[in-house]
Amino acid sequence: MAILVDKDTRIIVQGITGGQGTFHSGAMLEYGTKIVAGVTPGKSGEQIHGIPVFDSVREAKDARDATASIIFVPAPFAGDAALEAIAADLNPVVLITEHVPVKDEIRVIAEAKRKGITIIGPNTPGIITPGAKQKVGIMPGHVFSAGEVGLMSRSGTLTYEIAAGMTNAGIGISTAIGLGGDPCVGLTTIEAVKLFEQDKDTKALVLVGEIGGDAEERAAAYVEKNYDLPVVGFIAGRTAPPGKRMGHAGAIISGSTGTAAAKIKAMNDAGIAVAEKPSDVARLLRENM
Amino acid sequence: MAILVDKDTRIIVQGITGGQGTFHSGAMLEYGTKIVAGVTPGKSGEQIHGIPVFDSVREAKDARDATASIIFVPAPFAGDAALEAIAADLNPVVLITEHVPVKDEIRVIAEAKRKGITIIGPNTPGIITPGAKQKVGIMPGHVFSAGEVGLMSRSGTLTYEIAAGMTNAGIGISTAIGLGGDPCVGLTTIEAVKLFEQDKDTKALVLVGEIGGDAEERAAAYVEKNYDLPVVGFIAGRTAPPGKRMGHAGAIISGSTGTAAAKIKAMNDAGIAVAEKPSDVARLLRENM
Amino acid sequence: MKLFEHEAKDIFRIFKMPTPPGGFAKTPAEAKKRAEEVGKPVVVKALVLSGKRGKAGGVKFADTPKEAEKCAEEILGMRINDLPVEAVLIEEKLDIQQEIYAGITIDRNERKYIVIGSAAGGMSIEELAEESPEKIVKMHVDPSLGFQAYEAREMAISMGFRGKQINQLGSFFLKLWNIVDAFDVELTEINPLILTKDGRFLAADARLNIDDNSLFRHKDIIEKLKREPIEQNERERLATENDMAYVELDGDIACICNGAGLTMATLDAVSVYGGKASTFLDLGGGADAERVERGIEIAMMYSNVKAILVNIMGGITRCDEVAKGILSARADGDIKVPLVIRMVGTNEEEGQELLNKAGIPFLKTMEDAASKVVELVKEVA
Amino acid sequence: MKLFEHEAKDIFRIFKMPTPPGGFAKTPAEAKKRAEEVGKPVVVKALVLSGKRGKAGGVKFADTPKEAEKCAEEILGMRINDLPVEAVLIEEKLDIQQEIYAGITIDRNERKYIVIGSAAGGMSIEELAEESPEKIVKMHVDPSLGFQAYEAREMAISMGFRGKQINQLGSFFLKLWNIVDAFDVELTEINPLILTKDGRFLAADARLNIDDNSLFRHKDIIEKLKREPIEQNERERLATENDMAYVELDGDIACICNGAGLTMATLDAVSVYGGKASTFLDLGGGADAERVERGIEIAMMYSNVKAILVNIMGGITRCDEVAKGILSARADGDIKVPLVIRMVGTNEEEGQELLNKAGIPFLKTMEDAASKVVELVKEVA
Repeated sequence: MAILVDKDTRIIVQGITGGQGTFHSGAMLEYGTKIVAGVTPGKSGEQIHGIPVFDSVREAKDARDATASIIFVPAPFAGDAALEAIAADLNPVVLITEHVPVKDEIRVIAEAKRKGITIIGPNTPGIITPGAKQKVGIMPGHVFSAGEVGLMSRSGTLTYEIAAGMTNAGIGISTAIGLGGDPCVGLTTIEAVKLFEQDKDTKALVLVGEIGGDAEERAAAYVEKNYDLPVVGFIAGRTAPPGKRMGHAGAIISGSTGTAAAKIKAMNDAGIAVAEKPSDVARLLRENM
Repeated sequence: MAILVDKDTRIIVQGITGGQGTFHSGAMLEYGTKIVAGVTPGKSGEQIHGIPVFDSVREAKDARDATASIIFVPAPFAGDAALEAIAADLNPVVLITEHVPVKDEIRVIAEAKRKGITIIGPNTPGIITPGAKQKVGIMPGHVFSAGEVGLMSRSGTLTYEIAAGMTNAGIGISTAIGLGGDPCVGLTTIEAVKLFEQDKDTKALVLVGEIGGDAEERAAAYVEKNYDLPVVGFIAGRTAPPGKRMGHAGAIISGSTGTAAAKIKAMNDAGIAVAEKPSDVARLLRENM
Repeated sequence: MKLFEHEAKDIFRIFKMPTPPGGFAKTPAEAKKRAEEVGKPVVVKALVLSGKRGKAGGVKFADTPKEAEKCAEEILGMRINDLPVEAVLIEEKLDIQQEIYAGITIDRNERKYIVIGSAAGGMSIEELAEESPEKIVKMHVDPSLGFQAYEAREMAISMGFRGKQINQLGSFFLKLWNIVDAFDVELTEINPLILTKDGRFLAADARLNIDDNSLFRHKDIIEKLKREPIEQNERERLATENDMAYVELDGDIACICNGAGLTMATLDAVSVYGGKASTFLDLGGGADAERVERGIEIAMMYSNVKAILVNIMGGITRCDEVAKGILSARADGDIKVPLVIRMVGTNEEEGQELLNKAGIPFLKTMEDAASKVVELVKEVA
Repeated sequence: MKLFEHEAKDIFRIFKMPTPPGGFAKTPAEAKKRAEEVGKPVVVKALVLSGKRGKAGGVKFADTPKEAEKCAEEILGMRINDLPVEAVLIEEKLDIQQEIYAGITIDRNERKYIVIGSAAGGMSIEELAEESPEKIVKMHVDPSLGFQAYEAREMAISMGFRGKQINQLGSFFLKLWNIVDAFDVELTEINPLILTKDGRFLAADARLNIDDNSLFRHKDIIEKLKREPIEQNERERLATENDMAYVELDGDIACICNGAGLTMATLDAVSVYGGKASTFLDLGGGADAERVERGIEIAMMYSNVKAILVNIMGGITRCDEVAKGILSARADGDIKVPLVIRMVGTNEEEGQELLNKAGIPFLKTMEDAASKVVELVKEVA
């Protein structure tokens, strides 16, 4: 078992005819992902990697019985694409696009919430369930092996680094989720923890955070009160200076909030084992599981 | 019994310190209406007819345990006042103001619907339940006597005319509702019929319509299928020419829709007795009850 | 507030909505100049606030500036649906591949904006709705979200467009929505929206009505248009200034009442007894003596009036004030035709006493009053 | 995009938000002229994109134009928080009754805009939040409805205002919201918002940051401001042009990685082994050889750099491309300091082979790489 995507998930790729959409659709198909349709307005009738392209999400969904969507549409149009996916009741909607205006993110997330739909991202590598061979994202599939640890993270390559370390140590993953590097994202850390809590096959969690905001502190408080299985944490940005945006729009220390120290302390207080280096994550998992 | 307002209704008057607000608050109090608070931003501490004035609906509601609101705020600010009442969960909200921009009406009605709140109006004389001595509106209370007939209408004085005729004929009213003369109003004719249908003490209905739209046709179709008690109708504007706005913004025949002939036919088809003149309403009620 | 085609198109251009090149002319000479500027065959259109001007001869084509001048001469000075044509619009004649309908208005049942489109434009949407309803595509706008780009594309798809035209036409609908949203538009129609042979979509016509109740938010537009918001005759203008609802009809009995529904019902009652109203005049709620007198004055300005019926159901309106207004109008010599009064409700007795003293009769029911006024008009004739 | 105070106030004025009379000056002489135009005692303020300019001496008061000239002379040419002061703002010195705080930003936990106010303005909101959190009023904005006038009044009421000030201050907050909504503002603060002794509310200061991701919608603003959206040094500008994330730090090891999280983690690992990073450089996803070379070039432009650590976790990024980029940079003579490479993932073997052939060592874990680079820097020193 897993969360959000499993073997029954049937994916639409919005923006499939663009460079990124085409490239990653190929990679996803190769991994085993069930892509059933693509959408690019005005390009119906075309095929990408043998996948039929439609003019609208509604047409694609109706014709191909799709359940979820991944979006590669450029930032100015990504919010609209997400609203289109939400209107068609696709769930989850994985918004890969980076540089989406925050005003659009707020609208999309509010509308998704109203309809009970999970938005992953924006600015996310996506979500992967190795056991079901379902990769809805842009991550290198081979670094993730199937298993019982739920992994959530606000960054991409750091996730691959940690997943690769786990794989090398023989520890597999139920589902790994990139939550997205923007200040406002759909699925939050705490919500991801709650989803994993419901999944009986996830036996431990890895919570990869970074500076900015207080999502990790909130999740730690939740874990302390509600989550009984082992949790290992890692926080990137311990040496980041205040006021500088460290790549991700969300990774910025403003005033006294968002520091790595505060996050690590909250995790320690909640009984979460915090790794000093990415390579320590697998070891700590081994020790705690 | 009655619908929407009864003896337990506790009213806030929004715009109580304005000319209309003050005048009609006096008239309502005289009739017996339970006005518990007034609201005019910036005028807290004042009293109108002994009723305390507050700066905001929330303060007024909290201090005085109010349940419903009547709005006399000028048109440019009426939509905001209605949203304030909706946010404070007052129900119903009676919007007396005329000339409210239709865009504002659409927003207010959508938000009320989302929260399950009934908006009466705008551009309405209000609602009256004579048996509970609750008049939430600007109608002359003395023409309405208590009884078992539900009365709904899109116009004001015509309602008084018909109510007076009923009173003279010894026929009383459970609740009378002015639905409002604008094209877009909160409580629609068909919704009013449904509310009366739930009220076991309402034994017959009077449905006063006028040209414009097809609210009467829809209500007639509903009555034919669902409503078993007697219904008497009247339609104003049989001699109105197409394309001219007959006072009410909603009273306009556009294209082939909205004619009195179509409405009268729909009512007749639904088994509703249609009066030719206002004075015929009481007679038809007598004959059908 | 109804905008003239050229005014609507000025707003369209702010939103980068494509319109045919051209301009506005008040004289045949100006029309010729505009046609020269266009430099291609043109269409010359009457600028009137009325549909169906094509059928009335208000649209003509001209191959040369000289011809355009002649067309303008013919059209200027026409009356279309009883409205004088004071200006024409000269625009490039388009090379038409397809005529499309695009509009947005308010669905009063749903209490939502509704976007309407059809690939079969050109004819009126009412005719189309009767002849080929299946060719009309409609979509409601979610009040909390507004109209979205993907919905605009879905309109284009449902209308049968494919390929890049989905985005082109979608963008057109989206701009139209943005205009509606920004300017409190209660009705807009582009009919026809032209798809040219070279694949461009252009607004060949433009109808745009702004919600009168919203004009307080749009003073800058009125300023820019530099005209009064509503086209009215003297009597209508006076009534509007006095915040009275006033409509002229083709009968001879002026009905002065309080409340729109009661006024309509009074007109109907007059008709039941074989009469015909000249005037719908709703004094509104709580009219005082001065207002009643003003109402009578305005009604008497219309030459068709042969009798007056005052029908008051006193609620906020007090009958004594109404009586005072009538007496004052009579004293000033404003009432030059027979007058029938029906007056009940608040301060009914005081009002009746005032009329009694002045020797003016009155009636108790609107039916009696309607029948009486019809009788009087017949006597006059 | 952070706006300068005078730019923010230009936008405020479009929305009829009251600001003190005054203007902008680039020289002491201009400052004197502005002060003459104001005709009253003025405040002279440094125009820098940084808070706390008051504490840094960037705000001075002048009773006469002559004094204003002197103040401007002192302030122009200052550096505040390492930013040069190139212009000053001269404004009427207000007769202060009360200093108020008003701001709108984004609550990332709620994913909503949040409106913030306090009757205790003047000091920074962070300090206020620590000292007197009860004096701060906050209200979230419903994404589907927007901020409403009644909510703006509730802000004023909760901040302790009464009487007509509820409407005055409410209107201020509502305008501020309208600006936020119209211009994709991610942070705005008016601190202080002044209530004058004669009862007016004016924006004495103005901070306005527009969401960089939204600038495609606001080309007209950038056009009007006639400046580049972001204040950057040459290296930062180059990195932005190449769509790389680049931050300069006070250490001496340039960390060039792919992905923001991995780059941060690499900086942290360097620190674990006792080193200090000079450079955060995220190449982004799928960097090719050219991009890698460009990244190395940019990093080498910063004079603090004593060693380079390249840390690549190959996903979309291919290790062979990274190796090619490094080789090319070396061939061009760009790399003038010790270089440590850690490179795993996609096409790892091909990449390693390329490096092997060129005799360039590489490591397999980021921990080894971090420890190695720290060691090399110590040797150099």
